[in-house]
Amino acid sequence: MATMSTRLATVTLPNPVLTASGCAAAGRELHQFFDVSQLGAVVTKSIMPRARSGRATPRMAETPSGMLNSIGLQGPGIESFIANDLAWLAEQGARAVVSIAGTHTDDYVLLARKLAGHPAVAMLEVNISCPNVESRGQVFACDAIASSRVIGAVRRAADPAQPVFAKLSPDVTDIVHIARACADAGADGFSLINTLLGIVIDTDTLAPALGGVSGGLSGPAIRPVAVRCVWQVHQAFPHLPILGMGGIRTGLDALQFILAGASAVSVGTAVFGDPSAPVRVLAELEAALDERGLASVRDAVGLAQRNQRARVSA
Amino acid sequence: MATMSTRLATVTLPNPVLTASGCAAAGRELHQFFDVSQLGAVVTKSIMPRARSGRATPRMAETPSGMLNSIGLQGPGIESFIANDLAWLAEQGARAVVSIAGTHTDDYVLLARKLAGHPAVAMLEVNISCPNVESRGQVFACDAIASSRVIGAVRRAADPAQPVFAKLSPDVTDIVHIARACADAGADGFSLINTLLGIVIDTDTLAPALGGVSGGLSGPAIRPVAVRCVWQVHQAFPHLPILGMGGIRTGLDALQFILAGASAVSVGTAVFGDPSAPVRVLAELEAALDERGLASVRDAVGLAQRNQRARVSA
Amino acid sequence: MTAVQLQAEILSVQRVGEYLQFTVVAPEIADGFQPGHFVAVAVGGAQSSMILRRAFALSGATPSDRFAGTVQFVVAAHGPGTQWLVGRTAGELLDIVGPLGNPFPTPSGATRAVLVGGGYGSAPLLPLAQVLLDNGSEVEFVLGAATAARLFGELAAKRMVGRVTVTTDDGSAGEKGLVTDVLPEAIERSSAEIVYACGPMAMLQAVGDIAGKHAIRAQVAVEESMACGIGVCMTCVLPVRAADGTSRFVRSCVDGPVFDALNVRWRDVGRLPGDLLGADAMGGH
Amino acid sequence: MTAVQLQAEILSVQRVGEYLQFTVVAPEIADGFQPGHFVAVAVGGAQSSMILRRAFALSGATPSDRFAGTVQFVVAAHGPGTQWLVGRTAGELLDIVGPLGNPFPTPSGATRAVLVGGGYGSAPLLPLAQVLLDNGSEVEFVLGAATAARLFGELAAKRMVGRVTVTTDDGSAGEKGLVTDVLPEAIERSSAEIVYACGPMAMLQAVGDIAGKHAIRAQVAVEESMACGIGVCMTCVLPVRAADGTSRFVRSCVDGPVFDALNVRWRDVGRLPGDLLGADAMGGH
Ligand SMILES: Cc1cc2nc3c(=O)[nH]c(=O)nc-3n(C[C@H](O)[C@H](O)[C@H](O)COP(=O)(O)OP(=O)(O)OC[C@H]3O[C@@H](n4cnc5c(N)ncnc54)[C@H](O)[C@@H]3O)c2cc1C
Ligand SMILES: Cc1cc2nc3c(=O)[nH]c(=O)nc-3n(C[C@H](O)[C@H](O)[C@H](O)COP(=O)(O)OP(=O)(O)OC[C@H]3O[C@@H](n4cnc5c(N)ncnc54)[C@H](O)[C@@H]3O)c2cc1C
Ligand SMILES: Cc1cc2nc3c(=O)[nH]c(=O)nc-3n(C[C@H](O)[C@H](O)[C@H](O)COP(=O)(O)O)c2cc1C
Ligand SMILES: Cc1cc2nc3c(=O)[nH]c(=O)nc-3n(C[C@H](O)[C@H](O)[C@H](O)COP(=O)(O)O)c2cc1C
Ligand code: FES
Ligand code: FES
Repeated sequence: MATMSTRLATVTLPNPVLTASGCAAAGRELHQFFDVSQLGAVVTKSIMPRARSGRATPRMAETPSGMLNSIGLQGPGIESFIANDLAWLAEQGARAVVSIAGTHTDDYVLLARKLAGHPAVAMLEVNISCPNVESRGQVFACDAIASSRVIGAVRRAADPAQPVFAKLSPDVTDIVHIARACADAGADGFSLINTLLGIVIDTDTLAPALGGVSGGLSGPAIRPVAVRCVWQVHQAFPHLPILGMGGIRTGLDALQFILAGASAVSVGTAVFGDPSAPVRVLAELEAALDERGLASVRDAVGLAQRNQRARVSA
Repeated sequence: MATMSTRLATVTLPNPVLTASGCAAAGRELHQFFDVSQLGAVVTKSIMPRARSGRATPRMAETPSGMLNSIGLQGPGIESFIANDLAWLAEQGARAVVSIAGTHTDDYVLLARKLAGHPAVAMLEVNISCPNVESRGQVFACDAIASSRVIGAVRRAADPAQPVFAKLSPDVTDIVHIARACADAGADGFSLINTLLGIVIDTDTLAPALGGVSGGLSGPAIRPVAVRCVWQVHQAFPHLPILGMGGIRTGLDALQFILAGASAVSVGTAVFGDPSAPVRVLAELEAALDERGLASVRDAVGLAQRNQRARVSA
Repeated sequence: MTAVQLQAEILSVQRVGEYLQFTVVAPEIADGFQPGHFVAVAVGGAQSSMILRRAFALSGATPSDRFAGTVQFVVAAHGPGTQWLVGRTAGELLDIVGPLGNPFPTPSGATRAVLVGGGYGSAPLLPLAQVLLDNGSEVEFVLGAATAARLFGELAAKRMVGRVTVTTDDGSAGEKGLVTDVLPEAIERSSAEIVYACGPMAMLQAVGDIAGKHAIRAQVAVEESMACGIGVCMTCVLPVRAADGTSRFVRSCVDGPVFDALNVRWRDVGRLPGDLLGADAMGGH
Repeated sequence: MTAVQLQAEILSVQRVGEYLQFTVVAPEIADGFQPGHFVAVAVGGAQSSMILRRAFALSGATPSDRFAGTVQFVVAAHGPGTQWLVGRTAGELLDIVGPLGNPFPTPSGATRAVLVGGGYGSAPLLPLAQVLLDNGSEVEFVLGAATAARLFGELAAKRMVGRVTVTTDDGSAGEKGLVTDVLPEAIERSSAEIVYACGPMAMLQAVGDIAGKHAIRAQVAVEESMACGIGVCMTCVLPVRAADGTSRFVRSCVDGPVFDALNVRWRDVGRLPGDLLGADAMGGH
């Protein structure tokens, strides 16, 4: 039986399968299908300082092997999140990766401070795919300087025991460039990838299907793009851990990410089609490692890159 | 019956459904399934000055609702293309949109010159998703300056009667920024979109599935990204025509692109699953326009943007 | 109520007008069933490009006894997912999650109720009527649809209660018109204390208005587009007023699908009203 | 030969060892059939996430007569597409394109031939044997597979020709070993003038080598991963030497799948040899 534990910077998780931010709320609803403490961790929906309504409906459209969403980060605000959601996760003995979001650098700093020292918080995931109010609404993750400013500020403000992962957007010309800016600013690792910007037109109403016009594309459709981002960032920063995500639905999908360079994976959209997907993916991944004679997750991380180098030099 | 003719800059096509570059060769093989002169035009595989072998195999991997390809622009070179392929298209009475590609600006200029005055050539599509040898292999389409240089040079070299369309890559932070550079350099319109960069890992060999490691993702999976790019570029340059593509499989898919702002569409990957897809899409599109009481393609171009503006201001 | 996910064998598929009624073996769902519950069904098989489940209100349940419990739901062929579903036959397995959502609240004692169903919206009202009747309540039905073929449950309703008023848009069955044309009379005639309704949003809003004018409550089951059905994605929200006067976007899958019509801000569905909790924080997005 | 696309009714599905043999109604394909042709089959239905067709060599055809013509092919369940296919039953429709590819070249007169099939690779060799026999040729078969259950066509072969040598990797049928262990003897014994083969790439290469050593030709049908099957996508290429000595990447779907083994640069499959036509232009990409 393969050793399933994995390390994300200074944190060791019992296994490499997590939920994805925004696809599992704070774990409570999924707990009726499986024990959330069995996962590597629960990645919570991005939280902001104050309560947010989110966007007008319709908020989703199904697309071929994917979906578009435009939730707009609906949430209760950090105080309620700590009092209710984080407390509940702590009670279950589950590990939380808390995703934080903001529209100013100050928002992120405030959130990191509030979460410092909380025993249930294994790690912070910094969702920088948010419009930066200080820069005419340009998304932080699309600008190396804005990304580095947020990540640097969070790293300084956060509990030193909590690794800080920068969650990057694939909608950039050069993801390695953005990753470098985050690494230089102190990111302990990367979460790859957030959704791709997309639009669906409703051919009945002859107008965009989503209330917010555009939305984020997720699901199996985007998997090859996600694996490519993981590959590129792992190639550039082999010593920084990656939490990979984007269209993972099976253990073999998860294995693709790990072979490309991810140390752990998040199962997102697949949960909507199969609420027990995360534990199923975990079981399938374990079996897949065993079948291939891979003794541990760690042995498999980035193996495809090593095999490719061997192939080219042969 | 809706009026199906459409204008792409100075050229009028009998209908708005075309093939996509690289997904129809030069039309000859599809001719056994339908008469290629029935299409708006045949968009030919990107041609380069000299014969090219293309990349090592495996060159493709199927992905959820999509595929990855890494052909590497295999082709016979411009002389053979004109003598054989273009001559054949002229014989059939088909209109050709000739896709040109290169690794130096000079390549593109040479190709545009060779194609000047050719009666079968309705238009040039400039595939700038190629590595620019003059700039350490960075893809032209990922750099506004390199894109503008190529498009400017092609526009000056090309037959003034042949519109020059810049085919853009979605793998950029701001596609409108690249489009603007091309428009300023004289592009008569845009082809949107080329494939997205992706990787698939083969979980049996534990190495990348493609010989070239990464490849281009196409098919229905990318449709929402393509519609978004069409929307953004049409919003920014409402007077420049767009040839839209990316995952079109049905007449309603084509209608989405037109409502978002495309004046015509290319059917690419769908041909592999259904060799008569282009004529089927054309028939379905015509029926869809009729059902919706849209009198012409022209009435539908960008209609979703006008409807959205009406919705917001209401 | 805890939801379960199971592979449910299709016991039978019956045509009812333009609809198909599915009966599937799902003991864990049947045993906890209350009217208003819905299920979420995976569509298209293992390699489907349709990654989301489709929601269907339960039109009935037979709890486990000598045989394993079964549940029923009614499917209207609409887009590709429901088109796939109506091609299934007895003996095949469906991947089902349920029971989902909050059931219709019913008084512990007897009441007088009018049940208003639009199209297949009558499906969850049939078992609801039974619960109310068992409580000693007086029940009457108002069923409407675009055409006769889109009516559902008329016969079953007639078998249960004395009064069933039918309307169709085209007059092909019952009175020509809308359910809301005949509802005021039904409320008055029966001195109804409550209205229950399920159907299109516009109908629910109108039903709520009419109930309001008669100073009675309307409990309505809404149908919002849902990605997960289990409360984790936040796609299915509606602007709803709480007891304290604050309005929020609430999830129709776990906080609904049944709401008191009075609390739903119907005119703001599809908008972002400025006074919603957290709307002020939306500047950025 | 012009290919057509049609909705072919499945007439029967028969289990043969680990394989399923499909017989489908496809008159336009049956009427033009020659051994070596293949078909491309759409998999997964209308909402499938699998957007590419799957290729299958035709194992036989019955041209239209009193009944509409049928074709046969043999499916090994492998990945999701073939797994879907083996779940189909008689009466269902398959979306099929064919006939595709170039058939095996056969001499106009009589010859002496050894036909070598690996696994389901024997499928296109059965109708080929018939054509050769009809020509007055002498034919013998060498059939191999990993295990007995993965052999295909042994009985049919035995019914047609006098000599059928069987090998399996595990010795579960015939001789333990590879087809290439027994091929030299078969060639010598029958004084063969030509070898025809279909099976895995490594086998085809080895068969070509053996034929070469015996100074005879080998016509082999390759199996490259294909996106379109009709010649428009350039995914299915192999490095092949032409008569003028120039090597090119040629499409195995329309320029093959049958090649003279001598011309295929087996060692360069999966590589980009520098002397290939146009390899010098690849600096950029
Ligand atoms: C709580 C609830 C109960 C329902 N009960 C029934 C029922 O008893 N009988 C019945 O026939 N239908 C019912 N519906 C509607 C049914 O879920 C949709 O008709 C169905 O999802 C459409 O799927 P499709 O594949 O046909 O359409 P598509 O257009 O392919 O659907 C695409 C996506 O949009 C969603 N969607 C599309 N139309 C609707 C809709 N009207 N409501 C909600 N989501 C939609 C789908 O779920 C899917 O995610 C109910 C919906 C909800 C939310
Ligand atoms: C000319 C030709 C003739 C063939 N004849 C037969 C036959 O008679 N019987 C039979 O069982 N199989 C045959 N094959 C192989 C068959 O096409 C593959 O096994 C099948 O495509 C695998 O599909 P899948 O969905 O099971 O696998 P997946 O892994 O899901 O396939 C993914 C993609 O890769 C391609 N692919 C995967 N494996 C192969 C392969 N071995 N060869 C070619 N493409 C592959 C698929 O076509 C598909 O596009 C033939 C292939 C070719 C090219
Ligand atoms: C409905 C929905 C809501 C999401 N919300 C968030 C969020 O709040 N924060 C975030 O960082 N990512 C969010 N994401 C992105 C996912 O975490 C994930 O990065 C992306 O969906 C790709 O993974 P998947 O294909 O497995 O879903 C959301 C995705 C979906 C589908
Ligand atoms: C096999 C293949 C080869 C392609 N070759 C080219 C090419 O030579 N030039 C080009 O501009 N685009 C090429 N493309 C991109 C298509 O023209 C099109 O932009 C893209 O595939 C999106 O459309 P689709 O999803 O309909 O295929 C190729 C795509 C595929 C799948
Ligand atoms: S459908 Fe996901 S929260 Fe309601
Ligand atoms: S498979 Fe497309 S060219 Fe051969």
